[in-house]
Amino acid sequence: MGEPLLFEKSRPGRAGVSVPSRDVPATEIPPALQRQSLPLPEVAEVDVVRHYLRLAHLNYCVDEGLYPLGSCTMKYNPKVNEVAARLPGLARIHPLQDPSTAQGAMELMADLQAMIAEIGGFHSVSLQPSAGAHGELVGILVIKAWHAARGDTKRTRILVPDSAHGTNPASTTMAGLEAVEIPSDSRGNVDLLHLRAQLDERTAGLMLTNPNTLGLFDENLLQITKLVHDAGGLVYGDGANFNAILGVAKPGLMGIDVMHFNLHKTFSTPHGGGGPGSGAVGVVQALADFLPGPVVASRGGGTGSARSGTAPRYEWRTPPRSIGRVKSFHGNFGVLVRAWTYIRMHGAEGLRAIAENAVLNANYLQARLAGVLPIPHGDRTCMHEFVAQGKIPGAPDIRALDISKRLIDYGFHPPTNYFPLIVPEALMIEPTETENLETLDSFVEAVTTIAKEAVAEPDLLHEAPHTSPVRRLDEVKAARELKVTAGG
Amino acid sequence: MGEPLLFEKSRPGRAGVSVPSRDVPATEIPPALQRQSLPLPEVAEVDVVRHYLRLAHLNYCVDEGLYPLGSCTMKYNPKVNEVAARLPGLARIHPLQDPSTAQGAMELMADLQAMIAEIGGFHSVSLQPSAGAHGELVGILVIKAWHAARGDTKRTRILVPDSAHGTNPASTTMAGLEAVEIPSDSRGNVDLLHLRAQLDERTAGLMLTNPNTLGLFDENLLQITKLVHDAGGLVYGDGANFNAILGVAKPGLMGIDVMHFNLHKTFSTPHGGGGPGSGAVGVVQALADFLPGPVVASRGGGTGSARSGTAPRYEWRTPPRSIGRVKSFHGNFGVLVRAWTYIRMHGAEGLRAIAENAVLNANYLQARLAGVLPIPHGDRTCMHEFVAQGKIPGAPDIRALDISKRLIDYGFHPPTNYFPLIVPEALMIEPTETENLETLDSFVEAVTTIAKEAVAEPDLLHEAPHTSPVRRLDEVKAARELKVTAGG
Amino acid sequence: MSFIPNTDADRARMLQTVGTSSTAELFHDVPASHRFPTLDLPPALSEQEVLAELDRRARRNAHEGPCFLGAGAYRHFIPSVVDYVISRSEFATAYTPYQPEISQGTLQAIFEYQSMIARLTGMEVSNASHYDGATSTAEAVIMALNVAQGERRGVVLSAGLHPHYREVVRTYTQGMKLEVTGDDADTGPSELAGSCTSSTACVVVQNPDFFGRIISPSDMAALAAAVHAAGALLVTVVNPISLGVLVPPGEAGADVAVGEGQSLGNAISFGGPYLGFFAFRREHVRKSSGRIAGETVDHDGHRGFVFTLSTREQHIRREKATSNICTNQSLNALAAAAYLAAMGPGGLRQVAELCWHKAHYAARQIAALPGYSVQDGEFFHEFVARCPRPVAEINRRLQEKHGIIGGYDLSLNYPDRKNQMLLCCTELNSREQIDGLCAALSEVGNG
Amino acid sequence: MSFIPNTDADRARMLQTVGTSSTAELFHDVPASHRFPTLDLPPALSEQEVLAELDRRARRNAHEGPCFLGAGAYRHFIPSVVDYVISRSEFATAYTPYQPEISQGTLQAIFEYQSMIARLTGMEVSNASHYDGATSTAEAVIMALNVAQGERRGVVLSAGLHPHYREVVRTYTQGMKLEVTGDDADTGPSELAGSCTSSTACVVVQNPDFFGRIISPSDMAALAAAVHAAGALLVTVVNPISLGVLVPPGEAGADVAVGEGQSLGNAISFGGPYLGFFAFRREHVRKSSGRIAGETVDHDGHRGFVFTLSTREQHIRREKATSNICTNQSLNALAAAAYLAAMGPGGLRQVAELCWHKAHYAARQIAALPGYSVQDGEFFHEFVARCPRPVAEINRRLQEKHGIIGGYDLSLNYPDRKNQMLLCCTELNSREQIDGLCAALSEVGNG
Ligand SMILES: Cc1ncc(COP(=O)(O)O)c(C=O)c1O
Ligand SMILES: Cc1ncc(COP(=O)(O)O)c(C=O)c1O
Repeated sequence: MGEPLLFEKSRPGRAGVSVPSRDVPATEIPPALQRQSLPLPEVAEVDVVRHYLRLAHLNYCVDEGLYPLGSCTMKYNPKVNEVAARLPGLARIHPLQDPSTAQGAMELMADLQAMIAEIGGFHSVSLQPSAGAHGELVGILVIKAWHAARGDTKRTRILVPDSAHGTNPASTTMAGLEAVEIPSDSRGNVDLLHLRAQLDERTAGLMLTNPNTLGLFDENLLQITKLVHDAGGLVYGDGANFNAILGVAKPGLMGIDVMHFNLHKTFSTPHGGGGPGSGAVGVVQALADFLPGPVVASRGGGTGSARSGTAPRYEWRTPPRSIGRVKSFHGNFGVLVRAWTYIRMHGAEGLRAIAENAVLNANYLQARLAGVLPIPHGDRTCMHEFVAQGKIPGAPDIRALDISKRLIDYGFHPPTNYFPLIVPEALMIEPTETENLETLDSFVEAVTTIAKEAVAEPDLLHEAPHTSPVRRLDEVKAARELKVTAGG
Repeated sequence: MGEPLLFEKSRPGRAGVSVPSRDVPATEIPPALQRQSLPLPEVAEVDVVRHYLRLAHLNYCVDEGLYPLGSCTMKYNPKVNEVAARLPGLARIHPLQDPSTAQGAMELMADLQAMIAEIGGFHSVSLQPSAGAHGELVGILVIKAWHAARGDTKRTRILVPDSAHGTNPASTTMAGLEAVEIPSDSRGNVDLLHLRAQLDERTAGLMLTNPNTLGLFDENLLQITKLVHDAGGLVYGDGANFNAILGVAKPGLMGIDVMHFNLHKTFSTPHGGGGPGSGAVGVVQALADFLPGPVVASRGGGTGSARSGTAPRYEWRTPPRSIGRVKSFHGNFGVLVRAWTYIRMHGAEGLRAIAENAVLNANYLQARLAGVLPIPHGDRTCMHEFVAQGKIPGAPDIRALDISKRLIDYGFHPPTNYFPLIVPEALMIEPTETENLETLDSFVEAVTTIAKEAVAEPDLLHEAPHTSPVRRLDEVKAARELKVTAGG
Repeated sequence: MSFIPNTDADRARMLQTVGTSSTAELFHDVPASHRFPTLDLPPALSEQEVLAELDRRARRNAHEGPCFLGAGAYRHFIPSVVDYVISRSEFATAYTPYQPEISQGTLQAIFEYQSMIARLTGMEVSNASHYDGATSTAEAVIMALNVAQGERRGVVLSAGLHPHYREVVRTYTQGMKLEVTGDDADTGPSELAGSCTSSTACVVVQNPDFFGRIISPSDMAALAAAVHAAGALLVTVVNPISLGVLVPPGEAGADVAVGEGQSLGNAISFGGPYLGFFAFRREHVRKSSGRIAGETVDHDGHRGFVFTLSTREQHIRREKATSNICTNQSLNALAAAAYLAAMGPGGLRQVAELCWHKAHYAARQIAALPGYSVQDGEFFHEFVARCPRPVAEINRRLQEKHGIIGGYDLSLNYPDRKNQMLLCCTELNSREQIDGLCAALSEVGNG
Repeated sequence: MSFIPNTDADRARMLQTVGTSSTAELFHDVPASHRFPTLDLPPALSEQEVLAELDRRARRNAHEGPCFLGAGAYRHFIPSVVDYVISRSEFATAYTPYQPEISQGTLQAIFEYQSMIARLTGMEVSNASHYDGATSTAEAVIMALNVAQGERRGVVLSAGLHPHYREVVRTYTQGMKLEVTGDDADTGPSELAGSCTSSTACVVVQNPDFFGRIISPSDMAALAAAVHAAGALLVTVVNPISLGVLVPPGEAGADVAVGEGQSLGNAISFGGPYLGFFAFRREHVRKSSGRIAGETVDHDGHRGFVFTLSTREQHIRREKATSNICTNQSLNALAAAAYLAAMGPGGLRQVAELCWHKAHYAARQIAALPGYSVQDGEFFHEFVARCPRPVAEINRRLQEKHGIIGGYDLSLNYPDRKNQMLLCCTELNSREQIDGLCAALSEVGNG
């Protein structure tokens, strides 16, 4: 009983809105400029509402339950964020308004720049990037520009650990540099031997995800950053996992020169089915001049406005050696409002409590699942997440995918599958701090039951999910037939 | 997999909100005044959201599909209504603010009083009653007060047709009058012979639902109202079915002396799982002085406000011989805002189109179901609804209830069951104007299929619903054990 | 704007099936002389235009400045999660759960609401809601009459009961040939107890009363004992926020606890829609009015919820029903439940305490102003200030010069309470606002 | 405020299972010298307080008066149904549909979005979104480079392309050793065609351009032919509202149509989050970037949707991916889909026509003002007015004296366009507002 496409519900002449009638004299629109047809669906308002409500009912979401999608920090996002971002005085302002008429919004951005810098231990922050990958591109371009500014144009290689997210090498390529893979060692850290071997005068920098995608805090962090610096490179921090060390450590003080924050993950914007996000970038002082602009700068002094005759306090400023804009206007402001709200509601202690609880929840799950699934680095204390393997003794043909799909039948969203690439049959589990003990326990119970089913009744898993709106989907057919538009 | 009670999810020390800290000196609260315990659930914000989201998923609603609950006018309610009622300048004003500081709200109420009077053909309107039944009580008290004001205290009987909603006799009793039942004739009209026989000097009035609960417009309306008037009585109109004749006829001009409007039905407030509503009451000129107050009165002239120095245009006025308040403050303002919005978006033509389409939809369904279910008055043109019977030839043990429950399996909300009482196995079907042809056709198809199932596989119906979150519920046990609170 | 999906083509097809040539013809039963009148209404607006019109009206209502009005409707902070819950289509666009199998969300939410109200008031049973505090009070009186099986026709109302509530009780019962007394003079609980006779069905007191005064648990218990000795019921009208900290009526011996539930997560919205809560001792359940959700099991033995004891209600018992109520305030009850769930006992207590401390701070400051004094005795978050001039004058100046909405002018209902202002403080009134009020009062009082 | 459900008791139990005595100990891998630094942040606020703080900031932003700014971000009316749709938890609080079985709502909505964008632009394929119009343009350039298999390093940008977009293209491609030219002088389509060589990968034009000017379908077709003749791709940046009435780029021969989708139901929100739409001819699908939803069937043969061609993406192809994009603007695409669904072809056309008529009315009125003139040629809803004084001065006076937000000061980006103002009118600008603007301009211009 799938929901028909809107196009299938369309009937000529139906309409979902009324538009005001014209209150000015008409001006002819030259016929040559006009299109002849516009085959969009024609449906009434009630049809729109019902269509999307029924589609909504086919989705699982954080507001329904546990969503332990590793690396994605699917925490519960406070409802006040949604109210905040929709305040007319924030949602209805034009990005090109004269700064004197937008001082409240600019103050909020200035606050947020300063708070993120403080939390991350950075000198300056740009709020312009739209997501983590966007921040990565910025960071690599900044690194490149820094080298170039020093006349060092031979540094064309970025070292990327093999556990890194795909965006890291991809961003490196986009920036016109070469990604060089560095393996991990047996404890899940960056392999120092290999790192040393690769460091040379071609090294522009290292992209380090820390905690890394195994959920581990690199035990040699300070050594790593020092090695890179000593070799003349810079260290990029992929901050996707920052939730784990919020208030616990400041990357900017540990040798990370530039880092993106996934504001939508750590600082709570609902993920929207895949975005929007924000990939704010923090840098140490030496890199501040290279940030994309404009950023908000404060002149200090009063909170003047055009009306009061004094100059406005906050102004747009483009860093002098900026790599250039990466987006029109100033960033994903609606996401920034949510991040600001979230940080202001937590304060320093509250932020640290987030990290502590996120890490405790992960370690609790790791401890309890230790007997059920192989956990390659289960001997270590994990951070906000850990990576188990979808392998069950006595069930040789069961894969991570089967376990994931079967979890759906138990009412849970599955963990991240098959990432990081270095762990075969990876199940990357990130519970976040907003899950309670009972939920964690019921997840353990489900996995335990599934492990038994895997041996006793493996087809239950192979054919899972059984209770979802659709069953397993044919991805090969999708790619082969490539039907990517209605009726197309 | 039912959702646990909030109480079952409670854990000591959890909390869903933070409260600002005290910014004034403390004043001791005498211990003798303080309660010792308050056993409310203790849950986090995420628990609240998930709990209600999961509960929500157990409900069927108009925004999901057809809800042909006869007599309830379950039309689609525009989303703009929800925005309107939440505008801070409307939702955050105190009912006892000085009128000079609430002229916008009072203007809206004045507009609405005038528009409802115009639509219904009445002289005056009170917006105070909270729902239809509340309006009925007002209306009967007004009728009583009018007789009393004329010194006629012998009129203690209200005639109520046997097809009337239960609120009619109940309201009569609450008002201290006696309800006398009048049968319907073979065409579904008020039986004139019986009516005449009951009309005498004890008759305070007649409560008439027109269109009536059979979905029929009484063919003798003008005669009926004249008969009652000639006997010295007044006619109360139950306006629950007003959607059918919106812009088609003005009850106040056809001999109805006082009528309630179910604003939540006809004028689109979402029904909220059972309310809130509004039962605005309109009266002819002779009864205007008896309305509950205060109502909004306009002084005419400018739209003065305290600030501008001129007297405010709108003021509260209590009718001189008012039966008294029936509610604190001025009525269900949030519902009034929605009604105002709805009427302003439709205008005269738009309102008439509502009635025409509601009636056409009902007649279409009646015509198409004629061969499938018995429809006692199927020979007549129905108004916004019609009453079929849940009887299927060849399936003697199938009842209206079975058909209703089976409709759930087909994704529809069932019609109203077993009302009006005068039709055995009643299935009262009101599609409303917001359903499209395809939906009506699929409903017909479902009923047709069910009629076949009733003969071929009657247990499918007896045991229905099969696909709902719970199966048929044991109402006897509920009444016998009377567990009406958690843990109680 | 039209929200009708069908097009002319659809209608043509349907008319053919119906066998009629036009929709107009479907109305042949409407007397021809009355058919299709002109309606003199303003022209239809698009959504954009109607919102602009609403905005124009909304701007003419003061709502952004400090407000110290209470008197039965209270401004409290509403956590965002509450509006989230009541905005869900599945709650907002369903109706009374006549089909429990596809209404478990609503039914369980009501069951939980009932449970929370019962615990908050210290009662055993709560119904699903009445229209508001005033009608809930009237329904409580009617319940008491029914408990007395029509043998007792006396109703004693305290003068401390909200004037609207006293009026609504009288409106509701005007056809019932009762004697409604007690509120002609402002007397204490012991005098009320004294006026209770063998024909008294119930005594109704409000606590804290309309003037903010608290009846202590011991006075309340003494009143309850006296009322019960006379064979009558004690109905209390209570402020639900105060129950975050104060002894609940159930513990103090009351038989019925009703009141205005608006404070629990419902917008103040110019007076409605609000929430009449209605809780009572279990023995009276069959005489009670309004819907009640109860627990049961389904065909497969799973827990589920239904409306129960419907035989009390109009749709079954018609003229013999305990009330005529049908549509109630379900979504407002849901807001209250979501509010209480979010607040929890700790949050509710904190809010109640903030109300207490702020109101007492304000009262002390105002009492110290020249020309002003404050009524004696314990109060919760409302108190009466005696002012040096008519309240209407003061309020006008507060509004015009300071953008402050002052307290309620008691002389509107009590001519002998000239120059008396009923002021309320909640967690929304910051110290800065209170200090601002005092400064303004001082200026206005002596200006 | 804390959104953490677990209590101290819960944590104690969990620590026991983990075998650690405190949560602090879990961080032993963090260098001790760096562990638990002090954070100098303002103290935590409750929800009530944080909303009050936000309100204070919001009030300092002008947002209620008439506004004639466009220049890449547009104020349009957003039907209430759009926010209803994107507020649903099931859409808002899910992530990228990695598990299609429990994400069909998101996937089908994206599939429908793609279909609507393809039809609106006259293209065959649309991706699921890019960050905004500017990055979508940069991604289009990169796609063109990939189509040319790295053989062509020339990119021709029209000077009529939004300055931010031109800058973003340069930022994105700064490491790619390209020649980005064309935008140093304001030339027409035929000159652009002329600058196309055998090393040109693509030509990028905006239509209507940054100055509001429309490139006619015939000029566009001629340009497309010339570009194609040179073996390059024609990338057009289009305004989606204008496509309610104007000939779409697909019909005029363009290969790629990108642009800013904010106008389609997304709040203007000080610049983001917006929506980069990205549509193109089917032959280029394997070189395209961003996610794409496709139709398929499930195990039981029922229709369903998945993301397809993931082998183009970073999570599979890593450094060889067509782009690094991961998180995109999914909820903004949903808003656009809901907007287009609600408007339908009729509504969108009406809005486009209103924009046209209002802008042309405004242009005529302004052209008639002493000291003002208006740029020649066809335009849609934006046009350049030449003013008698610096635009900054005029805008300051408009804001201070009339509460009007004037047009964009072109001298900010084009020093030679002194005293030139880019004005925009949409359906939100009433005649009264436009007349008010003209009166104010007249006064300011001559004052
Ligand atoms: C480790 C890591 N790095 C980078 C990213 C990219 O961030 P975004 O999706 O916000 O672009 C992700 C996203 O999931 C990630 O998990
Ligand atoms: C015919 C009729 N009359 C009166 C009422 C009572 O209206 P309300 O539920 O608004 O009190 C109803 C309600 O369903 C009804 O259908």
